[in-house]
Amino acid sequence: MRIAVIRFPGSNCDLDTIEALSKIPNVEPHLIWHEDNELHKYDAIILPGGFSYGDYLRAGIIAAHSPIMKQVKNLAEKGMPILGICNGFQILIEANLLPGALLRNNSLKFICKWVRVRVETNRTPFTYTLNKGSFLRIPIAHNEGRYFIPKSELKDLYKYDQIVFRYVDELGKPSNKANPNGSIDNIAGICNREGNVVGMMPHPERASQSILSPYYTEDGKKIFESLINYMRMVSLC
Amino acid sequence: MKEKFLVYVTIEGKPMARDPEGETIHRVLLAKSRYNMVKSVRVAKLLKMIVEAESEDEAERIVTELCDNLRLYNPAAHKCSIKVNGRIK
Amino acid sequence: MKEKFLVYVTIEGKPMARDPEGETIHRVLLAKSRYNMVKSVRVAKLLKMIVEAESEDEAERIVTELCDNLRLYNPAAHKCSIKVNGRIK
Amino acid sequence: MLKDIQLSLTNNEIRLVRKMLGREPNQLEWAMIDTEWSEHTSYKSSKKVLKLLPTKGRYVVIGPGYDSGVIDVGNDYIITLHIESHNHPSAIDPYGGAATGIGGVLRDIICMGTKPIALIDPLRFGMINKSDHSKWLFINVVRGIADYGNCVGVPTVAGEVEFDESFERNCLVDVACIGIGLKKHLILAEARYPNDLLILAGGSTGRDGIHGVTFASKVLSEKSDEERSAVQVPDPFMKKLIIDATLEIVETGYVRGLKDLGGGGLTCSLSEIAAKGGCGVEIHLEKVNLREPDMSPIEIMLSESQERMLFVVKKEGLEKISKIFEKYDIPYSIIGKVTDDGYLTVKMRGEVLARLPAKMVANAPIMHKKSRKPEYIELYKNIKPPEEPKNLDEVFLKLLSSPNLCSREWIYRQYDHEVGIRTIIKPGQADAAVLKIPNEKFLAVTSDGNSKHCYLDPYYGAAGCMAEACRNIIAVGGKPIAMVDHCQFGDPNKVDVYWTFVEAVRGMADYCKALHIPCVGGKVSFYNEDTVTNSAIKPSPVVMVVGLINNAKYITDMSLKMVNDAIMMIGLTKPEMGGSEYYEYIHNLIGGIVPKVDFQFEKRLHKLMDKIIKKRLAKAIHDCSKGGFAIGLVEMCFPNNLGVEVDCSKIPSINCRLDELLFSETHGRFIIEVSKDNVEDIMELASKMNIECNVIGRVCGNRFKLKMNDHDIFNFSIKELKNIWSQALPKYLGEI
Ligand SMILES: Nc1ncnc2c1ncn2[C@@H]1O[C@H](COP(=O)(O)OP(=O)(O)O)[C@@H](O)[C@H]1O
Ligand SMILES: [Mg+2]
Repeated sequence: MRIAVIRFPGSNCDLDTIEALSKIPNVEPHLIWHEDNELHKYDAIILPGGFSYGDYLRAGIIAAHSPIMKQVKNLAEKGMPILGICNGFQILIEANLLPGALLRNNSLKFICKWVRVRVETNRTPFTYTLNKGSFLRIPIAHNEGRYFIPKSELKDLYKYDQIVFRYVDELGKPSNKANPNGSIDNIAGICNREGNVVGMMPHPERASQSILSPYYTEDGKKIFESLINYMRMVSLC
Repeated sequence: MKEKFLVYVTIEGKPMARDPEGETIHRVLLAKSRYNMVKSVRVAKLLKMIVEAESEDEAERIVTELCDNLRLYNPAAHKCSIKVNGRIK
Repeated sequence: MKEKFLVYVTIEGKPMARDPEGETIHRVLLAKSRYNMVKSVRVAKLLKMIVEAESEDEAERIVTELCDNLRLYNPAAHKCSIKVNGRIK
Repeated sequence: MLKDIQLSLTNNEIRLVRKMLGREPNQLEWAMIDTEWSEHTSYKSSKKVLKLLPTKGRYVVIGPGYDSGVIDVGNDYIITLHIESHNHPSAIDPYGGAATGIGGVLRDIICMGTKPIALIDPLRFGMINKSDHSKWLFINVVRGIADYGNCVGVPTVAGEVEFDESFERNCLVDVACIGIGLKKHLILAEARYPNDLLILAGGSTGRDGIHGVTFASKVLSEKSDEERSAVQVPDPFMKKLIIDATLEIVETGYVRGLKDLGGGGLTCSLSEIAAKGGCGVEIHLEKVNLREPDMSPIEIMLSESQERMLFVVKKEGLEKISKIFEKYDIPYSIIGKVTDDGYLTVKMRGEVLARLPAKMVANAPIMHKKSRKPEYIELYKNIKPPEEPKNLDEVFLKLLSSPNLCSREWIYRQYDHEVGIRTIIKPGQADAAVLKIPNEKFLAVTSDGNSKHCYLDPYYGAAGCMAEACRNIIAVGGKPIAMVDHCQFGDPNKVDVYWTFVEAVRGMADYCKALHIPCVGGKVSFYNEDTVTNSAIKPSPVVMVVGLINNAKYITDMSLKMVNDAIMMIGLTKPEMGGSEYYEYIHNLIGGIVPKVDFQFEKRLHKLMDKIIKKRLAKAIHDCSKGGFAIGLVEMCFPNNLGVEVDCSKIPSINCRLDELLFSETHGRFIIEVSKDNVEDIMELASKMNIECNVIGRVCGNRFKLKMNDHDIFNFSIKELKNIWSQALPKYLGEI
């Protein structure tokens, strides 16, 4: 399985994502510079975290204009699994592949912290083998991660089952206290209507080795493994 | 002949999106009682562009178009206003 | 009687200082695009305040003072300008 | 000519320049020499003293003298380390000053051809609980570090903050950085091969920073303060591109020398690479990419514009290297070449503007400074101890929320401390950060300083910084292998300030020699004086120590883990209360005897701890330092909300009153959690090495219970204590 990890100028979790993927059997991760044009050769695409173009103007907006995003859009329409992590999520939003906006954290500060999220749907390639309602411990690290969407469109997110992750507390509840940045309805990740394009603020690549987790877990890895299982399933059909 | 115009683009949150920065400044002001005449604060981003165009109108048209086309604001959360602020020699 | 005024506070880097954000927006998004008639971009922060005061002058005076007192900008790095932008009903 | 410019050179130096050159230098030449011979770049007042520090050792590849120190961590890998400060810029513009400070230290790491993998930020401010100015400095410095470090993708993994009134107007903003690379890619700041090309890459050269150097001249263009920024604007995005591009370029194998542009700008970089490489350089100013077209040669040669790097490359590599710069959209220009004449030659459109021997420019004559022990030292030593307080509960709660002892979470939450996926022990989890490195080993990192101790006794204060830093490394399971230091003092021309500098270096040097820890680099920052009171800051040497951990199973943190485990105290507690947080914050008392460092004991202690770690006898390890035993112990309770029952009469001590037992900052002590089965082993090891050690209590419940024989001292709920401790900083900052 060939997975493209796109590096934009200023990406900084690209190599981390490659490292996390390389620990999964049968996966060949490739670092793709944002000016390359061979994306169609891959089975899935990941837009990693970081500060593409320094987050100038607004996180993700300048990278969203990069020529490679045209290919990403095309492949998204064809159903290719695409995951945006943190800055990658911001880019997908600014490229109009996902709805809503990611605004400055309510605290007005960057937040680097392990959080707990609940899996809200398993219809995406990245949550395919996870149980709906199950929990993951993954860290966040962002300045502009407050998910916002006008009320009317929020209804649609629910209607079309587009909410993928929500921040929850130790009791598993999406409480105010568990909301690190002020996201509407504690939303930590969403997908498009078709489900193949997913964006999430937490960093699964940082939670893929137990030695890096204060909980000795590998919850982030589950997201990548899910993708692999999903692809295998698709190729069997 | 083309001239140069100074064009201001203001990008700010829509009223229903919270503006934590404005709220924070306001809260700090209120905490100092002598500034309670400040009734609200909202923070926006201002881009000052120098644009070459035939006329003020054209300058405004160009910038309006590029703000939409390049999505200098995110329509889900922001509104954007454009104002030509005179010629530059 | 007191009235309400809309006061704009613009905080920006000093004229000779670099503005990496504006430069990057210009270089990457505009200079090489069909919007190359935009010759430069500088980014500033705009605070919109609603202030109750006796007069325009008073509104301006209050805001000037609070910007200094609360260190809403750092005179070593920024330039700050204040402008009353009309009454509010 | 000379009358048009004001030099900071002494009359002796001016005479010497004329003699060495055999002619009168022109304005540009004076300006260049003046900058390069300034204290900041030449170390003329400190060099002799710094020689006391040992610089050799089994792991050392390159010691002081280059942009970073280099140590060999095995399997073809090297680690680079350096420390810098940006004190004066941060005092005017805390946000930009701190940010560009990081930019500076990152350049020192990448110009060795290594990849930056961690930042460490030791900071010092005035009392944020009293001063709005210090609050403003503190909030913005932290934000500046966060915004810059996070954006360039280098995790800030450790740091340290101290609050003391002497830093009210002169805050200290230090940043240290660690890099990693393959030994075969190591590059030095040297120009060794004539005809190699000099490429200047990165940001354009502007007028910023020219204010920064000592040089003042009528020749500089007069721009009003209104227009000219007194500060440098950080551009972390450009820095990130430079890091990525430089590492890619280094891999081509065509780079033969690399140097960053920092203080002294082109003048400093060019003269140093030439002098170090034994060659000369010739540059053409019209090739320099300028931000403002009308800059004078002096301005170009002195500009300290950020985000620039100087590459010395083989001609054949030019095409390949250019492609990489273009890929990253980094401006670059070939500004000249290496020559064989040993001269630094500056030309503009063919005309020679300056021509000076590189070695002469790069090596300022050393200055001899007078020193004298300040009078206050003896005075403060002999103060009377305060009366023992009746209510120790109150004292303890107050200490828990003291700015110097409370939780640092408010700071490190703002730092991306995980990017790079190597941070195994994260901020707040233990005494030092632990990083995974590619050779299957682990690196422990910490920084320490203690201006209160150093003020009262610079020798033992500074030795104590080393002792504490080493304990921090040991507490996570590491073995200290190298250090860099940063000496921050007032005006070195004041004899008593200079004395504290000499004593501090002596203290560090004696510790390093005794424990065989080489110093591989450092920095000196003088003239840290309060502009209003005209007094110097408290002497503030800061050290960063790195340690190696060979196996993941030795990594230990400080959290208590299991009910009924024994709590043991290693080391002897003495009534050494001078400079303690207890004296200063509770009793408002400056003075007393500062904790001493017993070098022979330290050696034995390190050995004992090494055995305990290798045999995996301890489940949690924490060192006792600021705040003393009581604070150290409660910090171990917080992570897992586990309580303790401890009998303080069991703590090995001599001549201590109860308050001293609880809050003395005596060196050489650890608190450890041990499963019952291992207590015997540890007692035996300790007694063999002649080190005091005792079981003082056990882990149990969720209350903090301390007693002395039969009488209760403390009985608090851990939750309540943790609230006080963790909310203190946000409260001082007005957030809650
Ligand atoms: N306090 C010190 N102890 C040991 N070495 C020092 C000290 N201060 C400076 N050095 C060494 O002197 C050299 C020059 O330092 P510096 O001028 O700070 O380099 P740069 O400014 O290029 O980073 C460096 O190798 C540095 O490690
Ligand atoms: Mg350097």
